[in-house]
Amino acid sequence: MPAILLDNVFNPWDEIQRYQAEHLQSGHYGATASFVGTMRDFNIDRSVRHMTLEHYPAMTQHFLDKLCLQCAEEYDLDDCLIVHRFGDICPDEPIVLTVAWSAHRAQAFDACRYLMEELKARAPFWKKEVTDEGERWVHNELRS
Amino acid sequence: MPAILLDNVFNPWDEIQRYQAEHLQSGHYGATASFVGTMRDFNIDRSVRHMTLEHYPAMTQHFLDKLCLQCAEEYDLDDCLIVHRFGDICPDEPIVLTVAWSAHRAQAFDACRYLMEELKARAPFWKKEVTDEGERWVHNELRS
Amino acid sequence: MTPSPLNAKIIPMSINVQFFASLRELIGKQQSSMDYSDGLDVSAVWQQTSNNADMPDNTLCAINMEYVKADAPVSDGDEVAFFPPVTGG
Amino acid sequence: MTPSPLNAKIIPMSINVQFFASLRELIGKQQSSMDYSDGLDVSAVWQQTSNNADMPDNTLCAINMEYVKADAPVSDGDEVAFFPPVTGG
Repeated sequence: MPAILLDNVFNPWDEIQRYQAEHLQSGHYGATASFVGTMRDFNIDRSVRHMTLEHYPAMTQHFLDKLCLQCAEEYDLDDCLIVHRFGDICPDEPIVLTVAWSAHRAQAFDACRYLMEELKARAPFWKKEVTDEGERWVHNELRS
Repeated sequence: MPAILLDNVFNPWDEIQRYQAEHLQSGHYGATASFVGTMRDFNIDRSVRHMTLEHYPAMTQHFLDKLCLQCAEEYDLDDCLIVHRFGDICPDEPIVLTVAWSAHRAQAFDACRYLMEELKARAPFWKKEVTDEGERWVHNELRS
Repeated sequence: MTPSPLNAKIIPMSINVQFFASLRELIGKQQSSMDYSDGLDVSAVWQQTSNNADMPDNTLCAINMEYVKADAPVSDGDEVAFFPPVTGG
Repeated sequence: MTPSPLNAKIIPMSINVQFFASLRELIGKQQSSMDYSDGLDVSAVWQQTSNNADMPDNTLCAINMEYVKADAPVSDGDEVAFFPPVTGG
């Protein structure tokens, strides 16, 4: 149940398939819930050209590793996975992937969402957007 | 926002990618929540060899089409997708895929789950399992 | 709602009846049909097509692909379906 | 917890300080270091390394990759980090 930090474009659906083929036991899990966060080309009222995602590498990795372990135990998962970009990101590129594999769908849904909510609330990443009117740090998002 | 009924094995991750490439507008959606239900090789206490999924073709299609439309409107989605197998299914094969694309993650998560809960509760499908001890109709699942 | 064309009064239509899953096995057939008559409801359709089987308590009913209750009125040409609780997904 | 080897008493370690995102820009540096002294807490580390900037109200603090409050005690050799509310995902 790893957390993977990447500085390059990734294909979330390929990541799920690869991880599943390598780590999940056939016929055992019945429920796979996943979430992909993608960079939009608008945020609030300005047009966003691209974005830089700063992070605190050692703490980010440590935080996400712990989150995966704790989530897998709490929700009785077969496995879970987090993939997160950092660095320069362009519109339409995936930023984050969370996946939870479980025998039952309620646990898979709950766990996948828990991974995202904890990550958004506490993982040390900071977005800086480059808009038509200049750069700006993104502040705490009131909207989900 | 279609519902697709298939009598053959499908790859849910390829379905998502294909649908997304053909129907979603780049840079517009920020959140993609998906769920895949896969056939397990055990259910309750018996070993399941394979399963036949009976359905009521015209009503199933009609029900799922309406569900997609209603869900997309209620949760303000960019789009949503349901793919569901029928016929003979073997362990480890995907049975169902639900996907919701939205600008915001709360709507995507809620909508994806709503699609699954409504489908499980009301879409006219019936599972018959072939176990080591013979055939049996699956009854309403108490566990999710 | 729409007025029937004249020949619909002359050529009687029938009710198409479908049984699924364990009810198909209980009744011993997938499909049946019966003549329409005034005042027909879904439970009367069951009685006339089910080979005298009692309708199981949890039976679900549909007319023309929409869920209805057992006392829903049936119209000429309707497709009426009976099936057990669903187990898809 | 583990007893320090003898030479740890002789060679003083230092506190490694990290600033991220808007705090990095506010302070004007990513990294700083300072000598350890007894009774040091996180807010004292800020005071000694922040070029006299006030700590913004919503500042988050970590010691050795774990979140702590501003009055948490700092130990010799710790990495202390300051950053604004997070905006990942």
